[in-house]
Amino acid sequence: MIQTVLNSIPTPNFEYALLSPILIMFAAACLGVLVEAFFSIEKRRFAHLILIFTSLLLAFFAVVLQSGPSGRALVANGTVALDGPGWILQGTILLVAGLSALLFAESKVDPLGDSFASRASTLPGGQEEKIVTKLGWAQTEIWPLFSFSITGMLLFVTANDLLVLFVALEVMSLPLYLLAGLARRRRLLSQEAALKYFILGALASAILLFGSALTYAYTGSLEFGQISNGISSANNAPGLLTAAIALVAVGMLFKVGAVPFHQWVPDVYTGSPTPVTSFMAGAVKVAAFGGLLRVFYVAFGALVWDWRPLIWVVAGLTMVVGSVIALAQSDFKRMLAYSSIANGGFILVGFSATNRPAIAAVLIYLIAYSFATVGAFALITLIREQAGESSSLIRWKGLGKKSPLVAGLMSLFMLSFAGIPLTSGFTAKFSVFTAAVTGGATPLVLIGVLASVIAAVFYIRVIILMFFSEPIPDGPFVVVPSIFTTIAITSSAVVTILLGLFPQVIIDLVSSASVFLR
Amino acid sequence: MNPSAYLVLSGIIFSIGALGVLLRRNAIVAFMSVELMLNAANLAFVTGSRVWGQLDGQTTAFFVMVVAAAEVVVGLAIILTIFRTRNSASVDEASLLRW
Amino acid sequence: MIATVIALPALSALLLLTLGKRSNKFGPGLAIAASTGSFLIGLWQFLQMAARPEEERAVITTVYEWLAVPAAGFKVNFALQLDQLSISFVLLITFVGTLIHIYSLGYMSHDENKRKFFAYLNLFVAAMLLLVLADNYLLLYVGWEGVGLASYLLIGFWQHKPTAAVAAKKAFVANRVGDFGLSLAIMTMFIVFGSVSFSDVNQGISGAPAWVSLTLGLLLLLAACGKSAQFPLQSWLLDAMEGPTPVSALIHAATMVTAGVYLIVRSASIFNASEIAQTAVVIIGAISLLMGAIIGAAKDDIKKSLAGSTMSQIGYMVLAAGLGPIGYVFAILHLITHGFFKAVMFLGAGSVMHATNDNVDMRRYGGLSKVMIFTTITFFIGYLAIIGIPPFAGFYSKDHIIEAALSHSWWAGAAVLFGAGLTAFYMTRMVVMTFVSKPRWEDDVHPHESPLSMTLPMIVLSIGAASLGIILTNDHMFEHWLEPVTGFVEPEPPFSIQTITIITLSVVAVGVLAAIWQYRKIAKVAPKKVSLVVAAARKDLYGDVMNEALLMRPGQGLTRLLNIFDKSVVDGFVNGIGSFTGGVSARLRRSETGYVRSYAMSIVLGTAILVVALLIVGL
Amino acid sequence: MNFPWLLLILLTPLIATVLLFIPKKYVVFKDNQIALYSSLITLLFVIVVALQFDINSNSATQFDISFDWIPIFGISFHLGLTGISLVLVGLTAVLTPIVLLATEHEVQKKNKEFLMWILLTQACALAVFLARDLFLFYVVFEAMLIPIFFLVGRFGGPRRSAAALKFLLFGLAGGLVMLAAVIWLYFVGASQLGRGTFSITALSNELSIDTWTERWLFLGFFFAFALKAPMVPGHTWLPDTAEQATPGTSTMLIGILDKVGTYGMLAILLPIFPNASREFAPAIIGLAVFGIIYGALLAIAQKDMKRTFAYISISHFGFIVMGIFSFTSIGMLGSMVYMVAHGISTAGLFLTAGYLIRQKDNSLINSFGGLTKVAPVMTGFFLISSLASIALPGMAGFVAEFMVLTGTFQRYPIPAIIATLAIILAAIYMLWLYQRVFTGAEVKESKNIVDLNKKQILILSPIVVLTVLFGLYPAPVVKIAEQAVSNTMTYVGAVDPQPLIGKAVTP
Repeated sequence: MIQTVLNSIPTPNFEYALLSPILIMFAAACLGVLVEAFFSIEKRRFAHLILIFTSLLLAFFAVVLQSGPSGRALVANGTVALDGPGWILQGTILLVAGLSALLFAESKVDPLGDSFASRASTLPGGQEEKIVTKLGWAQTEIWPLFSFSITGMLLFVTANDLLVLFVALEVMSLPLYLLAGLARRRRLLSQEAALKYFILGALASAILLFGSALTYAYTGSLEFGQISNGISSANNAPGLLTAAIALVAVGMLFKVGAVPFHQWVPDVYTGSPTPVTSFMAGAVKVAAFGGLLRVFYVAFGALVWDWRPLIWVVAGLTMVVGSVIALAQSDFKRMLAYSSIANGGFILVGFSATNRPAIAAVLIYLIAYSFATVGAFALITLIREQAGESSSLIRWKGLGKKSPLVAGLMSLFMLSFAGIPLTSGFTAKFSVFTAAVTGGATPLVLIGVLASVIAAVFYIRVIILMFFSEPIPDGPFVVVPSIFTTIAITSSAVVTILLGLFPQVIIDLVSSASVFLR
Repeated sequence: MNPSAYLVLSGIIFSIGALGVLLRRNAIVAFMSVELMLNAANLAFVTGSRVWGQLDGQTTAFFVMVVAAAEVVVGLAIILTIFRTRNSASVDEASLLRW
Repeated sequence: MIATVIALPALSALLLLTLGKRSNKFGPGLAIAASTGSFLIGLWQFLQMAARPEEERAVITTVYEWLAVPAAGFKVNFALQLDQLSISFVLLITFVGTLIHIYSLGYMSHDENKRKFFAYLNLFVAAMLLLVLADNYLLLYVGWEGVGLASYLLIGFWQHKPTAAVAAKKAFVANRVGDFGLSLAIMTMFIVFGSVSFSDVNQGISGAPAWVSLTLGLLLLLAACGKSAQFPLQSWLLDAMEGPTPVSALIHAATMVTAGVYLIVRSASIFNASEIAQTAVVIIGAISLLMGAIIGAAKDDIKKSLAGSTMSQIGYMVLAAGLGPIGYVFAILHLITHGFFKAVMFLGAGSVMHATNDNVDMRRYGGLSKVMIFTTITFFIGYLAIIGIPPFAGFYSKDHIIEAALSHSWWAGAAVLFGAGLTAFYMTRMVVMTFVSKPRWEDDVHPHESPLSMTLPMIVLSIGAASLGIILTNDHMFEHWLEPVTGFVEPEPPFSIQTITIITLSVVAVGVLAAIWQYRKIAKVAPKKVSLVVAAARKDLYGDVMNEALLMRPGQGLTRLLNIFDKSVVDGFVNGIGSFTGGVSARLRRSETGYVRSYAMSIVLGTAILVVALLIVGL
Repeated sequence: MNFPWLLLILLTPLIATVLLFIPKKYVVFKDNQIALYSSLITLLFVIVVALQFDINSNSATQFDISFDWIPIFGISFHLGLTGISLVLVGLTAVLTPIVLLATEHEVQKKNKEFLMWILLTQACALAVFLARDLFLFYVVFEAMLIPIFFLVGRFGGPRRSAAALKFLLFGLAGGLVMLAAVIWLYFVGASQLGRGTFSITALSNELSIDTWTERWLFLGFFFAFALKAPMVPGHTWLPDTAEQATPGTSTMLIGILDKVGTYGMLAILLPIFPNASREFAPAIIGLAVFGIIYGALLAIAQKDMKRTFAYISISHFGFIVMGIFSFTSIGMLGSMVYMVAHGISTAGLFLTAGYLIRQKDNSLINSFGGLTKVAPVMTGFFLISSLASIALPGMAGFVAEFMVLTGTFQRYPIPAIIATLAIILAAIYMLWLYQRVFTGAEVKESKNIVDLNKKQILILSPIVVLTVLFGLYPAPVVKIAEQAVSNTMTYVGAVDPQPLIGKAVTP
């Protein structure tokens, strides 16, 4: 009896090899938990470092080895799509997460240790906090959380099923909520950031989930391909479906930080420990846009004429509002947060083109932006005062005199954000605008141009402050980081320059892999 | 059966949840409202499952419950920390980060 | 070969300016040598030309291709045209120029920048020669502005005096107004004839529509007015007297200011083709000759009085040039004789100033004939020449112009006759005030005769002023000489020539007597209470006042206004965009309240809007 | 492929930049020497290329070298020489060593950095004139903002930051609008030709764009070029920048880089958008004429020398633009000569005045007076530069201005007449400035001004020599640019107007 029932259920076909990047990271996360359980507090950090970097490398190699044409398939019963964009997104996430991991690991820039609270449970400013800090303890739980989050991202960008998408979203987000609240310094702000991120994130994922439910109710399937079929077979889009699309869109747009769902971004970016911020601005952004692309191109592709105008509006709003508000910022991290919003807008411009070049353009933009942004955040960690990072812009005056190298690299990233040619930012903007023009979104390009000019102001202002002003007395100082941060910054800078000078490599790679499987 | 009634109900629950997030100051209550929204989605899933005669929707509801449980863990941890620091679970008090 | 005439002074100027102080010692000598060399070469060329038959006298030498745009059929050569007209000028310029170089040796002997002065003089000679030798209008323009530059530099030579610097600039700007006309004329020539050379324009003008000759005529007249200080661009000339006196003699009397006359005569074919343009020339000439004379009669500054006289005499030439073929030759003749007699008088004035500690006020002269015998005699010869007493040069040239003017119209004749009377009046006034009347010197003045280097040129020039008229008009030599270039038609005045001579001489006599009567007693300080005419004349007939009221003030206002406009409106617009965006930013920033519930609100509202919008789009 | 002369020209300053940062124990030369020698080597290469340049060749470009850059978009790293670019490359190659020499002591502390930016500026300028690929052109067009931005912001006057920002934003605004147009043009090309291309030659030869698209694209490009050139009313950045920047920077900026705007009009706008160019020409001529007079009037009203020079340049750029859009051979060639003449006279003005300004750290006109006596040589050089700037006949500026005016007059008499008024205004602004600074009574401030020394005289002499040389013999510029200009005329479909009567003189 049982045997027959079991036989009637087909054995799920599970492509372990192709899923190995996700599985590796998942395993790393689980092992990390075990490390927490079984290693003494002195050895934990070391073990975690070995574990995380090994797993990241392994996962990346798994991506590289399998991402060829033969490795493109719908796997796990069609719930995961390992296609060109999927592989590229996974690879990018792993690399960018790797850079963030280096920042997570950095413990030399702050005399008290790494960027995370020694014990998150201690009261900020309390006696206990002082003691654990003095003991030099570290909250090593960040590592498994980090690995879980990466696992979620890898799955999120390849999810071909609304349920998988939702689960991946949560796997990706829940650790982030925690990580956001773990800053060593300015813990009140950090905790507040975690709370805000959590409540709003939960709200957004609930909205996404409800949208998924309505989609399911309408199409009878959770799988993107079949949703698409279900939509095409209907004559017109009834209210149920349009509402579903809108709700799913909100869930995704929240993650990418599009206006008007962007308000969490500045607060969370500012409050979180800087390595976590870099992770959010880099890897999470890549993942969120990856998911957005797939859901809308594959599942809701048939209704492109319905949702595209809205994306236009959102994209325009995001670019303009992000750039305009950034103008008034006096805190560098917060400014970068708005910059991240504005950049999200530019990516949406490419996204709104809804053609093959658009996919490539979005991917190029994501790669260019994520590396540069991680580099910029990494540099923030080096510019310090007694109380921690010095992110008040006005205090950066004359930084170029104190450390031409740090200021110079920062300028490089700023120029890249501003889209000056010969940096990766220009390559990115060029591809996005090209895609948009090809896709008929020229008016959006004009708004993008306008926003770029506004955005240039605040990027350039940073350079002006650092190089054209005299240093203030008792201003911030620049610390020399360990090898970790050095590698992170160097790689970001190299990628930023190389993508600017020789964009061909990446464009070729991405263009050859810009088709979604459905 | 008429599935639209169930969907309408789930919509109403969802809206109540959303309003709860907007209106309630206490972080825990706000969080519970989010749970309500998730459950509204569950209702819609189950309705869809029934309409299409599949099990997928019902399975999904279980997944959602599990995820919700995980969310509770994380959420309570965060809220607890906040409460310990500020002696209050009001979301309005956490407004240092702005502009 | 002819190019060396220009090259000698040009190279000398270049050398003196680049070597700087190192050439202080030999500078003046070199400059004089260069100028003399030019004169000798010019003389040689003249003798060769005179030896050739009439139709082979004009020679064009192309030095090189200056500017060529084959696609547009545009070609201008650096080519020199040596013909009867230009050689006359070459001789005048180099001869008078050399003499004034020599004179300057004495006059400027104490100036620390003597070398620079000579360099500028050489530069002037070179530019002026280029002006008269060019075979096309564009190259002429180079010389035209070159002399303007030299004039600018020399007027402002004593630039530590603000007045000199201002005067120099004024002269240049006024000239540029004229250049505006010349530029447009050249451009018009190009679009009409496809060429700017004299010969092509001359050939083409006969077939051109009437507006061409009229336009060109008026534009060239404007150019001539600027350069020759004719109404309404006259006011710079009086200020130009700020320059050292040799400069006034050479540039602002004998040569440069007459370039306008040269231009008109050179463009004879254009003016011949347009009666309106010719009439305009005559009118301008008439106005200027009277204005200049009136101003000259009222000024107490000897140089300014002479400047007024120059303007007046050039008015004669311009008027003559406006008369057409009956006048061209006499315009040039008068130009040459004027070059001599006005130069001698300017040099005389310089000599007087030299003797009286650079005083220019004639009311503080008087009785100088007793102490400055050479100066007095040479000046007096110049005086007789300018008021037209036979057999001095001015008589011949001016009488011919009066004849020609009378044969043109009664009003032109009246103007020149009245002018002759005025000339007699103010020149007599000058002679009386300077040389004849009782001494009214300043206390520390001890007048003395100038050194030989100064008196010698005056003597030589006065010989010319006395004799050139007879020599050149003998047997209509000058008419025949120039006829192939300018054309010549015998004037047919309404009265006989004898009658005209008698009338002229009586008018002159009246002028002389009036002056003697008027200035039998001279106050040391100019009387305040004077007639309206004198008051106006002292103020240059309100030329400057008009310029200021009509051009300068509104111009200054306009530029100031524009500056404000540029800052506040144009740049303000740009900055306004900036501050507007900043303001919007500051406001939008407040939307980020920090309250998580308000964030949730915008998410929910956004969701609602999105749903509704999608529903609308979907419908 | 040809011998890569153009690559050598381009690489020399870049290599020198790298050499600057090699520790001194490995390099025999001092920083200044490295920069100077590299600029001289560049000049040498340019001369070699110029001597080999075939002025009669019908091919669009010479000395081409091309590498694939982003093949998927049809982008290549394509350098090529037209007559027009050769003239401007020559100008760049000549002015850079002069600027380097003249500014040798302009900055004491950050000398290495200064030299680096100057060399990078030169490299960008060379690249932009040599680029035959629109994408490459755009990239350099934008990239060259950066060196100047730093030159202004790092080495300028008290309000240099604001000036640098303004400069950069204007540049970016223009550049980004142009970027949109570049992309659109690419899209148009790709859909029409079936393959995407950025080759300027291909875009000019093969494309026929529909009317409205062409108009918009034209405006997009024109906006960028007009801001760069700068044309009124997009000019306000220039006075601010020039006022704050050091004289050397201003020379590089106004003397060379701003020519990119006018170069772009001549080499890109006209060939690629001939119809729109013809349509908009009257309006642009109007704008140019307005700029000529407006700039000249404002130059009169300025109180600061450097601002005056800036407004003078604005006026002069009006002339250049007017010549280009006259669509006559004379006008366009006149613009070419004008670019050279303006580059040289600007250098003369800024560098000579720079020697003065540096001594007092002050460029207000009123704070000087009667300098002739204390600094006669400086006075002389300044006067010559001034005269060159106001187009005194016999100087390069005259030939240029006359050609531009004549060319315009052939087609647009009224604008030409109005523009001619500028020769009067020019005399006023320049001589009045000269009068106030150099003549009159000595002001106390002027007492201890030191005159130019022998070395400085030597440095400035080439400027004077070139001005007079091109004034008396402009043929080198005209002959080199002639074929390229005639190609442009063909693109635009313009024919030189014939004289009213009589035939044109056949050469």
